[in-house]
Amino acid sequence: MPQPNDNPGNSGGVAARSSLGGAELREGSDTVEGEDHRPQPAAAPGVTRAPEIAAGHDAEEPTHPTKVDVRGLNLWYGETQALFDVSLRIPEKDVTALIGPSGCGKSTFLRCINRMNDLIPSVAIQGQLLLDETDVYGPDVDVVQLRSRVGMVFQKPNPFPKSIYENIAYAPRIHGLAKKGAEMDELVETSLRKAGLWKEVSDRLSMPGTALSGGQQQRLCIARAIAVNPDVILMDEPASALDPVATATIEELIDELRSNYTIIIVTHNMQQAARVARYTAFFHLGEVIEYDDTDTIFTNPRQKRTEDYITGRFG
Amino acid sequence: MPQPNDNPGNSGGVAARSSLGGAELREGSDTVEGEDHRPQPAAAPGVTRAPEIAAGHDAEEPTHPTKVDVRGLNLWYGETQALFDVSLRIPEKDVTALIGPSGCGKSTFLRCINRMNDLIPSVAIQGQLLLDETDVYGPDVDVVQLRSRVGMVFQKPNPFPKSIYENIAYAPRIHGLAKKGAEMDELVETSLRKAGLWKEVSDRLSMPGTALSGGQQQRLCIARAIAVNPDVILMDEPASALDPVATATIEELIDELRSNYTIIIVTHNMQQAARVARYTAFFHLGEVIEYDDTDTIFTNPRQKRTEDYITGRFG
Amino acid sequence: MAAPNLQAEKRIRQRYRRERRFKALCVGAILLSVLFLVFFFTDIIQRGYTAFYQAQIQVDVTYTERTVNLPPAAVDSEVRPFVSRGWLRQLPDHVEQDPGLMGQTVTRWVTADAPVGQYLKGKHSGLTEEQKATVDRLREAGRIELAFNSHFFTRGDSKMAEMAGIKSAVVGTILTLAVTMAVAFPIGVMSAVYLEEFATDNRFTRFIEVNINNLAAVPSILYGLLGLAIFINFMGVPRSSALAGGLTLALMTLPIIIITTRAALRAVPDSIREGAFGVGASRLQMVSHHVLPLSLPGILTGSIIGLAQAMGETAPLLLVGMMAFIPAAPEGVTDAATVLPAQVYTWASMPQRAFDELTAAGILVLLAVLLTLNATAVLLRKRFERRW
Amino acid sequence: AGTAEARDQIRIVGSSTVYPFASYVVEEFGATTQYPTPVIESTGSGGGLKLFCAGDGPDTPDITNASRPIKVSEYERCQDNGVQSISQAVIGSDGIVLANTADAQRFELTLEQITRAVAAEVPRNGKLVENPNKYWDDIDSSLPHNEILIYGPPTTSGTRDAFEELVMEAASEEMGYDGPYTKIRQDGAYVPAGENDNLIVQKLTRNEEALGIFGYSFLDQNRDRIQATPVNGVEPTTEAIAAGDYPIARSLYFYVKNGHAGKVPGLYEYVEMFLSERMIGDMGYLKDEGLIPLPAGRREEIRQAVLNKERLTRLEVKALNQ
Amino acid sequence: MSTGQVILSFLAGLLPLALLAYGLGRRRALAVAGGQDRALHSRPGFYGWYAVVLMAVPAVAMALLATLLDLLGLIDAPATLILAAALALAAGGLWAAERTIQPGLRARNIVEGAVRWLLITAASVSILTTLGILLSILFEAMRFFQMVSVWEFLTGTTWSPDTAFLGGAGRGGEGQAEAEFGSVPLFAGTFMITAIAMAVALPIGLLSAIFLSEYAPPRVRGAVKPALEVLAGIPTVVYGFFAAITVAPLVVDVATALGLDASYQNALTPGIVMGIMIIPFVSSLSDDVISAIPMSMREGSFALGATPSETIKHVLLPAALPGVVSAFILAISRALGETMIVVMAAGLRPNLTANPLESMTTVTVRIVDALTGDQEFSSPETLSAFGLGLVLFLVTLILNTVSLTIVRRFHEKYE
Ligand SMILES: Nc1ncnc2c1ncn2[C@@H]1O[C@H](COP(=O)(O)OP(=O)(O)OP(=O)(O)O)[C@@H](O)[C@H]1O
Ligand SMILES: Nc1ncnc2c1ncn2[C@@H]1O[C@H](COP(=O)(O)OP(=O)(O)OP(=O)(O)O)[C@@H](O)[C@H]1O
Ligand SMILES: [Mg+2]
Ligand SMILES: [Mg+2]
Ligand SMILES: O=P([O-])([O-])[O-]
Repeated sequence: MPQPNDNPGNSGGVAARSSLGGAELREGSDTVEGEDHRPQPAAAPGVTRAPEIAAGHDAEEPTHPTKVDVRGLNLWYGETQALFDVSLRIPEKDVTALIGPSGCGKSTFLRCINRMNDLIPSVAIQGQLLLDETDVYGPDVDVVQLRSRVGMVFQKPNPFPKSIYENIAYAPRIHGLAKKGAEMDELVETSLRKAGLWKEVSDRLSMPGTALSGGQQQRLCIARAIAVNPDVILMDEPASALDPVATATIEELIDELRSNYTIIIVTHNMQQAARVARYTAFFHLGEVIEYDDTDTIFTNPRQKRTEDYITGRFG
Repeated sequence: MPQPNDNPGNSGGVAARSSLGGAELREGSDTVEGEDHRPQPAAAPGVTRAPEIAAGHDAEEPTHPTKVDVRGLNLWYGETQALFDVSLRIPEKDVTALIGPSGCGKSTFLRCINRMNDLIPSVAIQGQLLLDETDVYGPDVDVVQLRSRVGMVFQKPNPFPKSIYENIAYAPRIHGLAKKGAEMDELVETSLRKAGLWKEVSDRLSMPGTALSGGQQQRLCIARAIAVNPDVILMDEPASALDPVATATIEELIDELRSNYTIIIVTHNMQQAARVARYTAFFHLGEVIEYDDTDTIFTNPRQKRTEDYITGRFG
Repeated sequence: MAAPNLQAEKRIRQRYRRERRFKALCVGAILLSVLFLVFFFTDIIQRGYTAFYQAQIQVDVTYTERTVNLPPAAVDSEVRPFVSRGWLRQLPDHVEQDPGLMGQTVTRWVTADAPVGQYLKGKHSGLTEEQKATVDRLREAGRIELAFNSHFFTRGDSKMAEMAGIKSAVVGTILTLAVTMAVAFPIGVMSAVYLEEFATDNRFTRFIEVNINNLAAVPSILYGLLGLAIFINFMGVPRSSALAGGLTLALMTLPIIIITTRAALRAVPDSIREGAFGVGASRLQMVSHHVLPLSLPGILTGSIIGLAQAMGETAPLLLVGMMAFIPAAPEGVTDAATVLPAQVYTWASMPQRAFDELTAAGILVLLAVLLTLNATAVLLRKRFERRW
Repeated sequence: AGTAEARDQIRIVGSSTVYPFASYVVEEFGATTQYPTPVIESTGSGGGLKLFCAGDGPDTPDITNASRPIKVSEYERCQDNGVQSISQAVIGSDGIVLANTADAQRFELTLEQITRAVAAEVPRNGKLVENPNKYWDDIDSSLPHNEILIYGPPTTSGTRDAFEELVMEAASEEMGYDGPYTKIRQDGAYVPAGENDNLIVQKLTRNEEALGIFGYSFLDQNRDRIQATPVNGVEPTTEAIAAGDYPIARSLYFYVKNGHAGKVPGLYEYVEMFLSERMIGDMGYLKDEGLIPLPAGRREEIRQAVLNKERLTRLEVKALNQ
Repeated sequence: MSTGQVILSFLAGLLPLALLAYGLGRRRALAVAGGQDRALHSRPGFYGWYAVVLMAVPAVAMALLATLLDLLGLIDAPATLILAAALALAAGGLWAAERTIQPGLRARNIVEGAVRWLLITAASVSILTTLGILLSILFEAMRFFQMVSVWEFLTGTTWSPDTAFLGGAGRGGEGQAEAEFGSVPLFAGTFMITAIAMAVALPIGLLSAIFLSEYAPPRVRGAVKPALEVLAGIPTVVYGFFAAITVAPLVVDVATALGLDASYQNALTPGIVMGIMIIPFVSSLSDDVISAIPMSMREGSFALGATPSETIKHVLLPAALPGVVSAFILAISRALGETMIVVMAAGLRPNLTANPLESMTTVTVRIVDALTGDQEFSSPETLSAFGLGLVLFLVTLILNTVSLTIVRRFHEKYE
């Protein structure tokens, strides 16, 4: 079982990313106050309608600078609009949960951040989505590089049908992050350790990744995402296909990763959101209804719809 | 919103079932006491291990005689066992919910009742499952007749790609329950009325059933099941693919149907179970952990695992 | 359970009767096909198996200056009519290869004339009564016998049934199919990859799709016209060559390969693609590192089936001149060549009766190859079948 | 373009009738000389002449076989495309036989009777009427009461052309048609049966009433199953055909490009072998294959002419087609 | 130099150049990045490929263009000249690549773009093929339609080319009847044989598919499916041989026993044999369609107490109908175009009749016959092959379009 503080961190020989997001910013970042984790008000360009939630509400303890800054994002699948004017500021190095009833656009929003929606031809997007102040949809952005900075873990574990080793080594290799041999071995080990999987698989790295149990597969996918040392990890209901025990492991793992990565997690399970996330955004019919500290959302929501959802009145 | 007492009941002109299960037994059926809706203790044949919950606990108000009586049911998919020694007594003409985390065997159990598992070749079953005191797996039982007495509604609405009318008329026709023409028209109308769909579709019965909205489709499937006038209706997460409004409609409908049918519903959504079911069984890893009045299960569970699940500690 | 009334009972019995009848009908349909297969194979085997044996005759061969110039003189006049002319014709070559033979008389088993074999196999031979008596006598004396027909596998076409074999047709088939695959496989796979993995759903893509479906339905004979006009007349590819035939068949096989490859690509779940994209693979990397390797068994299966179909194709080859008389196996793709089905077709129209069984034997070989290809495809499919 | 290279292999195309004989020679040539086996392809006389006359380059055939003489139009195409000098070789003749199954009664027919059986129209009372004959005894009461059913070559076949010319045209002169008449009935009494004569033989053995029309070699190989019909009282035997007594026989030809001599190794060696006594002589191998030899003198004449590369002239072509 | 040699030398020159380009490009990229490959936009290998692309694309394009122009007779350049020019261009491209490699150069994007174009080119081959088929038929067909009016060709009920031949032979006389090219009997024969084939293939194929997808246990399915596929793999020549020698007499015997008069070249024989050949085509396509119907449809029906056959007849088949119909139409176009079976087993007699026991001929037989026959090539009879081919092509085109439309229109109805 992973030990919450048994965190190998960045100690491995991973080729450190050169220029992106300062890892040292964690401490002493109390500069931005109060507004940090709140949705962006109407001022943002391209936004025509301010969410009701824009009115201030003081969170208890602002911590990190903004990592992902979304301003007035609209998204259409062909003719039907799936996201309406979404504005959010997601802080660095912490866990933010997206909750909401089925079909409310959580996954859609998540996939905007690493531009996975580019793969769906009918998608049209309007608005701004800044990652470290650079617009992800800007003309100069190279999607491939973007995705190596923003890892993703999917609802159904999807390890490649290759060996465990190859699953991890694949991405570092195509990005040229480690040389074949010892360097790569080390990177694989570090990533598996971070994902809390090393102990279970260290003696059978050449076994196909698909032969692992569901929970192990999901952790393998997390290790795979970690291996390229991303800044942000997106997780789309990472535990919904898992049994309770595996779910608990994943939740523990998320807890360990929170100090090094900006994690955005979609979940159907409100208890899970309450357990793992520091901030929670409630989506409904493509809109962000409320975005606040998780505690506030669950104990003292300001919106009626949030409360109805939380208390199981619908969904 | 569901109105508990707004119950149109059996007013339509449905071809009445001739000899099956006494509809009059509802009143004056207090003969069997206390034990009715409780899991069956170890005495049943073929049962080797009594569930922990066998120890008595007095329900407040026993109402109906047992409709489905399950005794020590074990089920295997090939080598892996999916149900362990399940024993339950499900009362007539009321709603019983099955809850539990994903993969715990709810659907598997449900599909035992109308022998839908027969369709999966690897399934092996042991134990007894009595419907009106006849063993469903007995040598003389005709599956086709059994299934016309036990209707089923699935997670994803699955109307046939035919007209609305044909969707309803299909089963009565193959069972010879109504003659072509006026008699069938009437049966179709009654079934649609009972499913609360008549008003919405009465003017377009020849439209394909697949062209309806998700919630309407699900009600169409319920109407389809009702049309053969079954005793029992099994519902496997009937609202999980629906939006909140459609879900509410389905819940209202279930509430209306409860006085005429024995309804067994699987749901992931505990609030839903709380809203619609009189009795609730909690499944975990293929076992029935606890089975009791819904109120008791949700407010005062006797088992630690039940409580953990209810309070969102896992799942 | 409560007893259902009589009418319901009757009804249910009737329903079950219908059920049995319908199922029997389905089983019957399958049995019919299988029965036909059995009938077909029995028939062809019965017609063809005798071709794997041929008559041999033991003669004294005299190697002299005179017999080298006039080979029939090398054997005794009594047996002369029974010795294959095709064999006698090789006499000078024997001497050339082994000059020591000159002046010697050697007793050896040689290939007999086809009618002798026909007679020994109990078929119409055209031999006179007198000749039949001689053959009978020689057979009693152990000087004529039926032996394995190695010529059938080691020699090319011949006008003399006893010397005719399938070797040049087999080599021609291999060369032709090699060209076909070399052209159709890469182009087909690339087209499929484009349509499945790269193309967006626009008018151009749809046009290509319609086109491909169409090509799969175009009568093969029209491909022959195409091959004749484009490859031979326009591009100057030599007539009758494996190149011309292979290119023609390649265009014909292309839609099959594209369609099956697309199916194989589609069978790879999107979760793999998302996984690859998710770790920052480019589209090309996603396809070449993940999707293609995973779909390879499916692609190969489809290609083998396409290959098998191409192999059985005759009509278009008729038009590009591959219905030719090829005694010597071609050595390159531009040499004149024929293919197995064409060989079968030409043998079927030969006047000599001995070619009847050769035709059937040729068919047997063709079927054996096809079965092998099919079996390979099935095994491949089984072995790599993946349930996602 | 002109990218085709010089060949070391002779290329032969042409008639399907000549193909069995020519391929026999080709095989012998390949087996007993130092030259590679020529490539021979059965394209039909017309197709062969088309390829042959397409040009003089090395990518065109050196020889084309034909079961009929070259036509003026074809000759002109040759000239236009630079194939100036071609020689014509007659290799022998082919009997066209009528036969029925050996199990049935044997027919004996005259050219006129055959014509009455196959013509689309027959003269009656000075007018042409649609052929009413259904049974042979409708034509002549001495013939059996058998349904008229004749399997014969299709319109695309040179054999059919020869049949029409040698039987119908020959007979129609005196029968009361206005001129030469060659139209064959299409009501099912005459069944065009494709190029595969084996299949015709097969069909004859199954259908006692049917007659078949095909090349002499197929008769030779199937004497156990079918019997020939004497025409005008003459049996189709090698001797009778060679002597010109049997009326339905035609000459077989090949044409060679004189310009290719010396460019394609072995070309004239092949021609010489084909025209040698060993092949087309009275005791030649091709006789066994069903070719009817020409008279010895004529053979010698042709041999001389072809080996001396005597050019075929337009006048000669015209005369041939009269 | 021969074509082959030119191609060989071209490849021989290009391959080592490509190797060289890859090596140089890679090295150059590492050099400009100062050995720090993380400083590069793309992985070093992509710069290698970038150089290959820049080197090969212009050279190959030029060579192809020049060859095409040469073949069309628009220019007359010796092959060696084209070769030399192409290789020079390749060297130029290589030089340009060397010059442009910078750390910021998006080599991966460029290479991927090039690959994309390569794939598009490959996909376009199918369009070229269609174009090629059309072109190779069209010109000769037009010559034919100059001699025979399209209307007469399409509506005439007599196909009697006899005298066309005589015209070519110079023996066409005044008294001769006109040659007639009415294709109706040919198409009637084609459709008759196709109809018989489909009458055999559809029920057997469909019922087999139902058995395989709904009744057969996996083991039986695993054995029977490939066995059925063997039927589709048997060469058509072999079927033709079998039809002519074995089936035809059988049909005649049966017909005679029934007191019917059958020709040995009856349309029934090739129809039946062709039908057998097409069974697996119908069955495997139908099997796919039926198997694609979601399990939920079956469950829905079974849960209502339907028997398997009721489920199949009332739920599955109606749902599968569009797919089955389109499979059927595709099978029809196969039967229409089938050649060798009819060449060997059907007659050559153009015969407009509804009696399948009579002999009749088909379009494809006429095409083969005309093109391999002894006619003079420019005679209308030979050219009629192209007219027939054109019509046949159009018919399959229409059938296929119909089938695609059906599939598109009714696709995913139960989704
Ligand atoms: N590829 C697509 N094309 C068209 N519409 C889509 C597509 N993907 C999602 N949608 C629609 O967009 C809306 C939002 O979907 P999304 O998947 O983001 O919801 P979600 O909140 O993730 O739901 P769930 O909890 O069920 O995963 C839904 O109405 C959905 O039907
Ligand atoms: N057809 C099958 N073959 C083999 N195993 C099966 C099959 N169907 C279900 N199972 C297994 O049986 C167990 C119980 O499955 P079941 O579908 O009954 O769970 P459930 O409680 O309905 O879950 P969910 O809430 O996800 O629907 C699971 O472990 C599942 O993987
Ligand atoms: Mg989602
Ligand atoms: Mg379930
Ligand atoms: O091929 P033909 O001999 O009939 O011209």
